[in-house]
Amino acid sequence: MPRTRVYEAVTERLEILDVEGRVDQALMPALDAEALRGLYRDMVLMRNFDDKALKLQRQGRMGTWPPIKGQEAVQAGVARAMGEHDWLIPAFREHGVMALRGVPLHLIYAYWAGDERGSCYPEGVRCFPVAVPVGSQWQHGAGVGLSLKLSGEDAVAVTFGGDGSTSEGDFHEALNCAAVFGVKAVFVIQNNQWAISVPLHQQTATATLAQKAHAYGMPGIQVDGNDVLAVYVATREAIQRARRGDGPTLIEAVTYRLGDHTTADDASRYRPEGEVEAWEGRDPIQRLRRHLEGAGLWDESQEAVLQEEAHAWVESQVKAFEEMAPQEPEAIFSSMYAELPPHLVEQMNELLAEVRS
Amino acid sequence: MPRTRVYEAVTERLEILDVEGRVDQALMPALDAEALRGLYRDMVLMRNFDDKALKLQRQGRMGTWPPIKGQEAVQAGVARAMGEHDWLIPAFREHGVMALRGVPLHLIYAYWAGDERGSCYPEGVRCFPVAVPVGSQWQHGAGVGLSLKLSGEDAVAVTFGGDGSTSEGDFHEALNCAAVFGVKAVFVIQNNQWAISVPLHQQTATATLAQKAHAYGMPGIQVDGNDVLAVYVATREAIQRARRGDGPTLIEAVTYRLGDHTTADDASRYRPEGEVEAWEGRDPIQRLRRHLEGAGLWDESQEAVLQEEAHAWVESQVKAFEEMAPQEPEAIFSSMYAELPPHLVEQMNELLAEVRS
Amino acid sequence: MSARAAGGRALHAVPESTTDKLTIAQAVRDAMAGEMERDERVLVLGEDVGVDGGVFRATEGLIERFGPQRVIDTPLAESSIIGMSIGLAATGFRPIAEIQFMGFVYPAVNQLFAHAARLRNRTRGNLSVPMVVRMPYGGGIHPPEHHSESYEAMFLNTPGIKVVVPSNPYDAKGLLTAAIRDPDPVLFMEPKRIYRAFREPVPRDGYTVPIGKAAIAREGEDVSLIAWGAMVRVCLDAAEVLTRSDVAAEVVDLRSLNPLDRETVLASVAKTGRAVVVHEAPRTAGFGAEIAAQIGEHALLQLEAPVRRVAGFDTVFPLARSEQYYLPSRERVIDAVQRVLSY
Amino acid sequence: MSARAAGGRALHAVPESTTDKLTIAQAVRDAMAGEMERDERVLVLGEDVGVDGGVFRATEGLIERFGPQRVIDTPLAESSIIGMSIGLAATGFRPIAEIQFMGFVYPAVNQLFAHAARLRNRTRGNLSVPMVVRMPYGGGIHPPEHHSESYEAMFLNTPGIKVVVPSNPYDAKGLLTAAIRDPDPVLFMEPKRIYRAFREPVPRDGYTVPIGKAAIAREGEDVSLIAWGAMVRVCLDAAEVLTRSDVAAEVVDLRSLNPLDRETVLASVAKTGRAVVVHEAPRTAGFGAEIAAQIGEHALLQLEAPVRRVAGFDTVFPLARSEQYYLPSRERVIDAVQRVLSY
Ligand SMILES: Cc1ncc(C[n+]2csc(CCOP(=O)(O)OP(=O)(O)O)c2C)c(N)n1
Ligand SMILES: Cc1ncc(C[n+]2csc(CCOP(=O)(O)OP(=O)(O)O)c2C)c(N)n1
Ligand SMILES: [Mg+2]
Ligand SMILES: [Mg+2]
Repeated sequence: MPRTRVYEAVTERLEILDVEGRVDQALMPALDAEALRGLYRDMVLMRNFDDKALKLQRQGRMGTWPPIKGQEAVQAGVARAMGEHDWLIPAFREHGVMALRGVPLHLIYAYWAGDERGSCYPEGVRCFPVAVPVGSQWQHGAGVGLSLKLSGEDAVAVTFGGDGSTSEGDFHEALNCAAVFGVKAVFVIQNNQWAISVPLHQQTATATLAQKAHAYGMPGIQVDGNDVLAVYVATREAIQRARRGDGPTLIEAVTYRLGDHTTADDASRYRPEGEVEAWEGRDPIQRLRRHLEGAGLWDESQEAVLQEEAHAWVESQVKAFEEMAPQEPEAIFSSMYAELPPHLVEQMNELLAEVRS
Repeated sequence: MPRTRVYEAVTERLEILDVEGRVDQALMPALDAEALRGLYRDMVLMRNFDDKALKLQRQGRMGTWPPIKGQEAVQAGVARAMGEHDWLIPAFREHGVMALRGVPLHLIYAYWAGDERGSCYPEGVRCFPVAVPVGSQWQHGAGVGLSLKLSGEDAVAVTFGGDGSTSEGDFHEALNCAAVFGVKAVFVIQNNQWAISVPLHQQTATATLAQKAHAYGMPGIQVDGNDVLAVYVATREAIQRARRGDGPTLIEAVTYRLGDHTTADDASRYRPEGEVEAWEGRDPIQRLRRHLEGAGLWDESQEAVLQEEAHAWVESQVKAFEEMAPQEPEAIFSSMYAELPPHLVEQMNELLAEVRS
Repeated sequence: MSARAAGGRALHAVPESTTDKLTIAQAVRDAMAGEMERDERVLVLGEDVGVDGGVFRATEGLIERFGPQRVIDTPLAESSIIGMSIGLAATGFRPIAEIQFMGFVYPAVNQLFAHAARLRNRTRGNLSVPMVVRMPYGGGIHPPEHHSESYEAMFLNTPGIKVVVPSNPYDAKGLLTAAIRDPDPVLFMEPKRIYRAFREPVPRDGYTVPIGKAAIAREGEDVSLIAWGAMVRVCLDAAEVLTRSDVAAEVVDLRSLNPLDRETVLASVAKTGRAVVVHEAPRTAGFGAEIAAQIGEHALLQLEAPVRRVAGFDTVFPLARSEQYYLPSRERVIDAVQRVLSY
Repeated sequence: MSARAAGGRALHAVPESTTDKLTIAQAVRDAMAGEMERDERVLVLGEDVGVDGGVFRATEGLIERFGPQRVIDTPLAESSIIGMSIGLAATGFRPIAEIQFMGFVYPAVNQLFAHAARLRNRTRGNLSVPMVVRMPYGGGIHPPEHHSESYEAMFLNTPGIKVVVPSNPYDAKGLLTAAIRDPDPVLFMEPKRIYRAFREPVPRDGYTVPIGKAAIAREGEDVSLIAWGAMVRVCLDAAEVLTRSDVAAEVVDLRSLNPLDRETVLASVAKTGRAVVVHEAPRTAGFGAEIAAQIGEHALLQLEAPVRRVAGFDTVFPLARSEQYYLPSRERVIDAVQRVLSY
């Protein structure tokens, strides 16, 4: 047996809802009209609060904001496939899924406006704070997944990251360990084609990101990330697998960042002409709306009500955010350790003396 | 097209010389009798100098030594497939290939005895020093490969690492970058089944290490690492590919560490009964000897001459190593920077005053 | 007065009958075993900590006693060891992570500094990382490259991780127990050079040595020797020799580098008027600088001589055959004492 | 005397006609372009350094001028950026690696410290790493988390990498040019807060500002303010205000942290008898401790007051809305000066 095959596997791509709003009936999940409208609503709310953040930023009322426009389907699809007790471990472009998992929007705003209290979530919200160091969160996802496996809790850890984050060593280590330990985790790549100015083909020489799962001995699947139904189905399957104790899964959701990297970026410097327009044609929200309308589940008046509701909700959250009293100066010290050590007491008193003088 | 294949992964294994010494004629490389005897000689020399190092260590004449016993075929096969100007980037268990690439054995001994001069190789020896931090050297291999691509030099970078090192983030980053940049490099994993006490199946959940290449979009191949001919053929192919500018290759050589991890280790604490014995039966040296003898290319008297030669060479190298005058105390300072900064001059003088007093 | 009578241990005196004579390595293991017994959330993970019992045998027997669910051999990935521990700690476990040598902690510093040190602050207390990171550090055992380093300074300029270093078996068990029970991440540095250098009585039951309190390892009036870990013994040796020239050196064993027990340091210097700080890490920007700076800041007028530092040189830690040129020795400490005395 | 006349720049005075008025960011770019022109072994690599021209535009235009073979957008992998640069540098290139923010250097410290800093020593001079690592550092721009950090202390306790920090456009170009020509690895820290805060005349031709030499940014007799990077301007501002109370502060701009120009520091303190060290990094075990320790060691009897440190607190660098509580300000420097004067 001189030249033999020692490994054979394939990577698949899942699509259910096409750009015209048509669905593949064979793969269509059993979601009733309410659930389908719910997914649409989720995405519309995201689009609204994201737009609002950009406006606030231009007005000097918000810090640097990484927009999620175009990526709503990944976030709604994953969030709605998650169970009540599942943990979410986000990167930094997951405001949508965070909001759906119970992080109050006004806290999300507060965080990006530069207030640490924005990462102090209400009791019961099982979500890690934003992770800015790219790729670092994959490890936490593996760790939470291991924790859930060891504790026997009926919950799964769902971790997000971008296409760029797959180049970091942490991605590799985390997925390798997750597979070795068979942890209860799902890893979701939001492949939005860009890592700031670096396009996917300069990030990796592979045809897909999903195929990286072959390096870990875990299942990997690519989904159309602008197809909320495909995202939902693939995530649900992966979560069920993890819940059963059959180990982790890697999901690559192919989508597109319609906006700039952040409000500090100007994507027109590096993007090829026409690319954004082409992806606007694949907008995840319009796609589901076409489907709902085609099925007689949605109309203009419902749309108007939803937009109104979205607007009101976002405004109320802006208000809640802007009404937060500023943090006290001592807040920079008070959560450093469970108990403040003497040198920090001293430094805090220095600061307070200065602030009060 | 709802559920489609977007990637098909196949990984192959190459074997040419079996345990009985039979070769697959179709795959047999065009090596003449001299070359075949040369490979055998290479391996015998390695076995000898490795044994000697263990003896020296027991006598207190050597520091911690990581033995290469059992892994001689990988090292001879790769070394002999390399071209004159190719770079070698070793991990820390590559004394064999280093010696074949021109690093004087007495320097290898000196390094492991704790003398930095052991990493100062003669002019023209294109070899990085030993890299102790596991996995870190993969990055250097990618960088040297990029260097050779950019300079247009007709040379390739060959980097080694162990099975354990594939779990480090650096492995991933290096291979990913190497593939993106299409560098002139070959990456060789010496899969000796163990990373100190951790067996392969606790290191990764994959069936092979070669399949990790699918995560990078580069070719990957597994070879029987105790089959010097398979190693030679696979490496030569990979080096040719890189030389042509067609990018890097990952080679997994499946072998076994017959000795302890290092002289500071006691492998009997963690290895299953019978495993070492089973692998002794697959000894890479005996295998080639059987083949040579079968082909009438080797006999007892040649063996006796070779053993004699090996012994003499090793003893002469031990002598050269032991006759090195100790380093001067100032040597700990003198290579820190191209030019010694004032604070180091001051510290050096402090030390010299102390030593001389 | 005996070299130890005035030390921290006197405070924790226990009846002889309940003690075992243990090395530091054994005391470390004993602390882990005791806490794993007491609290099932406590886990051990790292490279070779399971079947092999750790390359220094510090986890020997634990996997047999607590099983592979609680004593976990990880893949060879330091960033994962810490990163996964963060996930474990934030969701209810109390991981004790081992980094095989401090020289191999670099791949893990992103997880340690960007996350473990910050999670409590980042979430304003919502999530926290009750984790211990054990690592052998320091020179003196003639090993290969990267096996002798002391990287504490970078941990001390990075707020959020407590740093403790025992110098004897009693403190090893007590400090490690305290670290495991601590609600925040603690770096536990183990002076590998004295892992099995000597045995001392260590109480069988669990006890803590409080984090943040130095000990006076030996009393003296003429000069304060300030050190931690393996260097405490070097200082004690020097102090012993110095008695021959009628010099009474006081040895301050910091035990905890963050938080630092400034009070004890300053009290000693107030008494002696002279200080020598001793550490293995390179001199420049080592933690000795901080000690010297604080003494200068708070005790300037009490100083009879400049604070001297006996430290590693600003070079790479040499390979085995030149190690003796690098490491602070008893003689260097004595020489420094003589200089501050003759200033 | 003007705030700058006594500074390093006076030494490098050039005819007006050959200068451009540049910001620090432009001066950085100018240095790279000039050296790439002069030496084809010089390469630039990092995240977003190519088409985007760098997130701070410090590499703008370079890819157009020198092509993608010499201005290389890398995958998002800091350890690779440094690790590959080591391979490039050891085999004949002179890479200038960019780490997008100093807050993201952690994944690269293994390559920096275990390899780049050691290769020359490890091979007794056989291989070396002529590499520059550029990174924006420091606070003041109200960015997201991890974008404001100053991690110099860990580089300074790790021998083998030179560390330089310019405080103005002239030094930025001259120090970076010196760094690129240096045969050893150099960390080049860029004070992002003043990247485009002001313009100054910068010679069009290549020139070097020697690594290892501090500058007196302002002369004075009453107190020495010792700083680097963006804090030099804070000190200059404070010095200006202090003239109103008839205090003449001298401002020492270290420019190079390794090697440190101890002579210039000590000469200044010998003159003034009082010193305040100012830096952004956390106070404990920051490089200010080393400066204070060295002053204490070599100038104890000249000190009229303890050396004070104005530094970041020992906390995580706060998010934007609390940043002002953290960063050393002109007022804090003035307050410290008043304390050392009234000691
Ligand atoms: C370790 C690290 N390096 C660099 C950065 C700066 N940075 C922030 S986001 C980003 C690109 C991330 O790309 P990707 O992972 O695809 O996520 P996306 O922004 O597209 O959501 C970079 C380089 C960082 N935050 N962390
Ligand atoms: C970063 C790092 N972590 C830990 C170690 C300690 N260590 C030395 S060799 C080794 C195992 C290496 O296993 P493998 O890569 O399979 O190589 P082998 O020893 O089998 O040749 C370990 C854990 C190290 N040298 N570097
Ligand atoms: Mg992206
Ligand atoms: Mg191995």
